Amino acid sequence: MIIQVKLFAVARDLVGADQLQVELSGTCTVETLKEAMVQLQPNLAPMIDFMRIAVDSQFATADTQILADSEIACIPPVSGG
Amino acid sequence: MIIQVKLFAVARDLVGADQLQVELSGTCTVETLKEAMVQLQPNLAPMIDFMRIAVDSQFATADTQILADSEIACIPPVSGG
Amino acid sequence: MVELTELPINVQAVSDSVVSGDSGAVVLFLGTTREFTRGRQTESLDYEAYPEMALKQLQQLEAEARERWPIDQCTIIHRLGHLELAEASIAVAIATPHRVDAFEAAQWIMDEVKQVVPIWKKENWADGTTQWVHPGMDTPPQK
Amino acid sequence: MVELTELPINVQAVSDSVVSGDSGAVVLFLGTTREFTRGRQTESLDYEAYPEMALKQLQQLEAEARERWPIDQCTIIHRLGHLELAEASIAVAIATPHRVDAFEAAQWIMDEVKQVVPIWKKENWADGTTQWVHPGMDTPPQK
Repeated sequence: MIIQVKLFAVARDLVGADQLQVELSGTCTVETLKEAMVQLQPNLAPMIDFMRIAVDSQFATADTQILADSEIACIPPVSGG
Repeated sequence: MIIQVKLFAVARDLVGADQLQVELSGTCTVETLKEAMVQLQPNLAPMIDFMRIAVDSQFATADTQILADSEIACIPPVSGG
Repeated sequence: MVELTELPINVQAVSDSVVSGDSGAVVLFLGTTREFTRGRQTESLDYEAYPEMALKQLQQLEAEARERWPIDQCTIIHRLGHLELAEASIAVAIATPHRVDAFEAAQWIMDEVKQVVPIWKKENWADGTTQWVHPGMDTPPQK
Repeated sequence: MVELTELPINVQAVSDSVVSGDSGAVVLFLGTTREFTRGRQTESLDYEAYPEMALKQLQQLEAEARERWPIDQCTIIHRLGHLELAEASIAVAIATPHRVDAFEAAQWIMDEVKQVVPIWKKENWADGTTQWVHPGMDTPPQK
């Protein structure tokens, strides 16, 4: 399946786009998604451990499953307020 | 000496005036002032222990001396804010 | 800055008086007139002060708060006279570089105001009686 | 009530949105743009959000705060886009019957906002560089 990962702030600047298209096969979790993102965009590597993944506007855990119609976003440490 | 004691809130209502004139002789403290006030106005008796006395706009203690030119006020429990 | 006023408290003006590029946080507290107190209905309030002393006490509170916390700006305004429901009796605004200090200082000032500032509230109850509020002391309602 | 806005935050309107005769206390917090952060000078800020999720997270925070404290009214507004010095990036206003609850709830909401709401700040430093702020993570300044 093909997933569009929304990118924000430093992640968007590093990738140079506000989405990253990732192709995944088989059962996919947040962990395998992060690995695929780093393979596509190696400059995300030093930061990927700090990024949280949101699935359908909720923070996901490492083993949250990602489905084809999930809305996925990469959330770097937040600094609002 | 003659002292004008400023009265506020329930104390003013009880006395029916915004000042109470008290005549004191000899060395006078907050404690002797309170006794003299109750003698003049017995209806202050049940409340006098709750009243603080301010001397020149500062809360006084029981043994604070009162001088002829001190500004004296009777301060019932406050409820501003 | 401390002030006693008979006029309604202007929240925007209070906020403007403390906001600047020096601070990162502003805490603004408003004490407002509540309609129900333990089931009794208030129609309005009257506040009275011993003004000279109240101003001195408020100035001392501001000075002590500035010693305890790194305060950029501090405004304390107490309203006097007749207040309708929902009107503010007090505004305390504190600007600090970091928010925890602004919250602590504003709470401390409010706690102190309720102990040491000679200002009194009279409840005008909906049943037509009035009553001075003197915490810890019994004051029967008056006609 | 929660809101994201590109417009300046109107403090009077925020206050009006929570004040009523039901409450006795209002705490209003403003996060404002500070000129100096550890000696470095800020010229302006830009805030960006993942808006759908940010609104959901803010709504969840309001709901959880209402479970924890007896809140009459709650308004949380976060500004997005370009902010000059001294402008407010966030306003949190809480009205409760008693002040301790309003202070606690406002502080808790601010602590949570800084952890779980997907909004990001970019510093536009006075030296011409810009830098996304990602607490705990190194992000070098960019030209």
